[in-house]
Amino acid sequence: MATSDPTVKTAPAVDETGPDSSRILQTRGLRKAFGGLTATDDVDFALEAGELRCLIGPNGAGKSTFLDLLTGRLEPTAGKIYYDGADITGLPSHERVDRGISMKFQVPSVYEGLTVAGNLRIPLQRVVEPDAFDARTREILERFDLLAERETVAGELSHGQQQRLEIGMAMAMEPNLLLLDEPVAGLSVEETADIADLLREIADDDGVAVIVIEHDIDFVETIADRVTVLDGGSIFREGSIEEIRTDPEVKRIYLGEDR
Amino acid sequence: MLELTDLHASYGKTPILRGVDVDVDAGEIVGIMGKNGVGKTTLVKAVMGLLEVDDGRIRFDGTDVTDEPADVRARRGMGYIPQGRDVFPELTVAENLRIGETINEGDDRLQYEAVYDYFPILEERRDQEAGTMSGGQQQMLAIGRALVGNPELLLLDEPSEGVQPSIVQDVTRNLRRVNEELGTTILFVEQNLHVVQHLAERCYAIDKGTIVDELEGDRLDSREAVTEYLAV
Amino acid sequence: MGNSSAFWLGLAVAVAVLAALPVLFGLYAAEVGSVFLAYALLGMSLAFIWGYCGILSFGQVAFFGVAGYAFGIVAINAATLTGLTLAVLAALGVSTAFAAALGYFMFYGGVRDVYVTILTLVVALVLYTFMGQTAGGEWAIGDARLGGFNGMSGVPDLAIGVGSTGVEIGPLGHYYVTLGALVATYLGLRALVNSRFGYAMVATREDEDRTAMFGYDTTFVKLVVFTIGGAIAGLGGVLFTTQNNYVDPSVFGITAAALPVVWASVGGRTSLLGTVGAALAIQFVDYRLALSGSEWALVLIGSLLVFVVLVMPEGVAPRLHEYVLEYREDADPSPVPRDSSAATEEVSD
Amino acid sequence: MLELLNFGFEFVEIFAFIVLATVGLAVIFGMMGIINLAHGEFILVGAYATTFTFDAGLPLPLAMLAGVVLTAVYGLVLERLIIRHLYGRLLDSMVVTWGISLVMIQLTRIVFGNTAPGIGIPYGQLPVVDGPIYYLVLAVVAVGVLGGLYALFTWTDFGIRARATMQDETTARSMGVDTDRMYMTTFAVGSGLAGLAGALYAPVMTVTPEYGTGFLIETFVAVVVGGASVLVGTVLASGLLGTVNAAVTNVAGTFMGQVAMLIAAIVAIRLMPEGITGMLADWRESRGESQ
Repeated sequence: MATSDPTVKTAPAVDETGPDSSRILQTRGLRKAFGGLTATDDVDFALEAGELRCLIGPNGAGKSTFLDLLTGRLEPTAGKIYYDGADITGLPSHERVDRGISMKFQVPSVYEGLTVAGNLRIPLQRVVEPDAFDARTREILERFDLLAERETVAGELSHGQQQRLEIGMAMAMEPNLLLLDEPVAGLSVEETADIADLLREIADDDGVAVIVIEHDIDFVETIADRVTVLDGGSIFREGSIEEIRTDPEVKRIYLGEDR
Repeated sequence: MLELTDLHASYGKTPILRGVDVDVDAGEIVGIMGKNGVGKTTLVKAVMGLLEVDDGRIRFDGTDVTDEPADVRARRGMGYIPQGRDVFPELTVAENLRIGETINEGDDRLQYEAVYDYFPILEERRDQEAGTMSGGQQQMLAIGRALVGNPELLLLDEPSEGVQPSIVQDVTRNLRRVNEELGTTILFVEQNLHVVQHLAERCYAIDKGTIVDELEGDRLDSREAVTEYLAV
Repeated sequence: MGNSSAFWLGLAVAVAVLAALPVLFGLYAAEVGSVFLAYALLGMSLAFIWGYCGILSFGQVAFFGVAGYAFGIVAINAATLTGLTLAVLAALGVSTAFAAALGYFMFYGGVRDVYVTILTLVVALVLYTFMGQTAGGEWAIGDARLGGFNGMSGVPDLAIGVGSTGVEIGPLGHYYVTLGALVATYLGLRALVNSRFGYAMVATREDEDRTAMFGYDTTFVKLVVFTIGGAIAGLGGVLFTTQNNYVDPSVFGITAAALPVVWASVGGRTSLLGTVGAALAIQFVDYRLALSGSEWALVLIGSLLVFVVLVMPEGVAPRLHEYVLEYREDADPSPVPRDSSAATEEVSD
Repeated sequence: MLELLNFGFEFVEIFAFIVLATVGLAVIFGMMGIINLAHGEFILVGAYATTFTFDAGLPLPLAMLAGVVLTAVYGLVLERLIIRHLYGRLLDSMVVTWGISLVMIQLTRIVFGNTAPGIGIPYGQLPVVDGPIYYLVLAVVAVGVLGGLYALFTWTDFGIRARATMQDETTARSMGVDTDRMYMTTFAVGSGLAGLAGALYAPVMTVTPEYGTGFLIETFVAVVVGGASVLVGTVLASGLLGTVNAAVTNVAGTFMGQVAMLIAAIVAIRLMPEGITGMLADWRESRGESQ
């Protein structure tokens, strides 16, 4: 992961200090370069357990790359990722999943050919014993309001139902950290409100830390504890939704209200 | 010139458009604004013929084109600029532009001069592969490509998306010039306040798949009136 | 369907009818029937890997034929009870190892989709070319002459045993052994696809990347499935070769390679039984046409394939299944909720 | 020196064979995402048309032209009847075209029997190397075909529109390109090229109903190794496989040459799962990014 590129900012001091144990997730000097393009640049990010954080920023700000680094779909060029006190930087995706990081993709990617119950079984059989499938399936279906669709083939669900099913599948893994890429894209106002309630509940009642990438600032306002603004691959601002909304610099680069 | 009557369309089984009525006169610049996910892209695709409508009619230049495929509509004079630009990445700039020649078959005046005049970078980079250009340059190429065949109507799907503010301003200015100098009618969908206020002469607001308001003059110039319908 | 008592009853009746065939039509029918049943095993191996894990192999005959040759080589050299038993094991071992090696190269090499399909076909075609040029006397392993396009003849019958205790399996016995192998393989695969691993397979078929994000090692899943498919095809090949006492390069040829694809496509690749039914029906018609001196069998088979893929891409059995379900729903307006701890629809048969 | 000449001649022979056998399939695969398993039987159509028109008294070049044209027309008809239902269904397209292949082989056997009239290899033997002059003609034609395709896809309206359709059908359609017609024409061009291979090799290989099968291994291996980019992929794959094949053939005979080629192909695929062109694209991308 180290590179001979002299411009790389290495931070040996970081490695010595190690992770802060009160945080569920922490990144130190995280950097990802594709050839000459730096998509994520020296990001120090920290998240408390049970916190719901929104990531916003203009297109190309490096939001998706950052998420991919957390899930292990991409390897960082430099820097460290700590999860639950342990360094997970080099771990492959499936081992991170086993440790409790779960991800929902931008486009709903349920198994369209399987029933709703069949979809849930894929993550469930990774974490619970076969005799518990039924009970757990019912529990999740009730919670995500899909009980009536139990035997429906997922490809025939509405867009909103698919989004809920996919969040349900991610939650079936019993994660401690849930990563969501634009969970309300393409949803109606009512469906968006449902998802907002669900996410708040997941953070507050289940104590799961959640990171949400989102464009819809109204949605961000209804759910976020704190907001991180990315720009050009780096953290540009971080704060409460009020601080972010009124920050003139954020308006200039992203919200664009100043004209 | 373009008449949409009671248009219904769905994405899979989810209805997206639930009865849209829009009229555009020749030479106008009309905007359709709305937040994420209210049906803007679906509407443009339906007009272009890239998506089958469930119900309603589309009339273009006095002809009912509802059942015609996209390529026939393009040859009738619709120039389309897709969201996210969608230039042909492995074709050169010049080849991309050449594809646009098919638009508006009835009119054989090609607008290369105008295109190169508005976007000189396209002439400089004629032989570069389009996929290697920046987002803003690709946006210019997408507009240039649609313009080369001298379309009667330009259809734009969120021209500001993924483009930095300075280029958005440049694109907005050039679209106004296109309208003035070539007489091209323009219909666009947007959620960017700047583009809505600086480009549109008249603007529909869309929400939950229907037109909920129509703004002109002072109301279009008023920030408060417009932001009510935008995501910001 | 798939779990209902009606299904099991139907299956039992079908097996009983197949078991009664030699009694009704005599020994000759048993000999011909054995070949069809061996083909059905080959078809099932393809339906399993294609229908349940999305791996379309055009070269299942490679494992079928390799097992046949491997059995022949060992059996001709050691035509004792022990030798023949070892020959069966060797044949299954060779075809399984061959599938595992090919699968390892492909899946761990990142070869996907259509490239897998073409590669497997090319492997079969190269084996065809290779075996075709083994006519010379130097192409003999011990007493077993490969024989080029004339093939390897004098392959002994099936026999199982050690030393002097065991059974030599005659034509009638061979029929029942093959039928038993088919039924056992079906039940085994059924149990497999309804297990945890079965869900992992189906999930890999549906969306490999997504499944990896749930912590599954999808490359390994594909390798295992492909290897099992090769083993089943190999089993079919052994039973085929021991029935005919003969194997030649045409088992690797383009026409032979097409047949499993025809059976699975026509019968329905997501239905193991549909594929078996299609294999038996199509090969029976083919046989009758050949008997009557007609040359039109291949034309018919090819046209059937084109027709079915265009008109009902999922195959005949799944389509019939839908009709049955609709009929039942019409008959009974309050459908009984299915027991989901047992197989769900898409995984069971 | 003579050995080098022999190797060179062997290479030219095999390279020409792979190129001519592959381009038709590569055009249809690369441009349309259809893998035509009946490709060998399209070649067969070209060979039969050439053989029988030659036998009827047509001069050889004209008979070959007839082979090309008839195969193109045949492809056009098949495209309208069957293939057009299979766009975007790659695996189904392979299965269906395999069915077509079975039907064609057997129909040929029923209608024409197991043999066809022979055509002698024209132009006589080369002086130094042991081989017919005709093989050099084939090589010239192969290079000509590659050049012609390059010109067609780079300079003509048709070529540019076909490439645009290949990259993004929806956008091409919305720019006024009649993509249906692009597909139809491309399929006819690919079929015509298959017919050309059949016609050119009719004097060299014995024409039987299984004639097309003789082309399959080289063809599919080259397409897999080449990847989706028609021209670059075909040329590079043919060059690579031709070199390996010729070198081994020279030492150990035709069959071992084929085996060596297959091994080279498997190694190549192990190293570049997306084919040569996939690797080139990655390489270009990484270069582009580092600039």
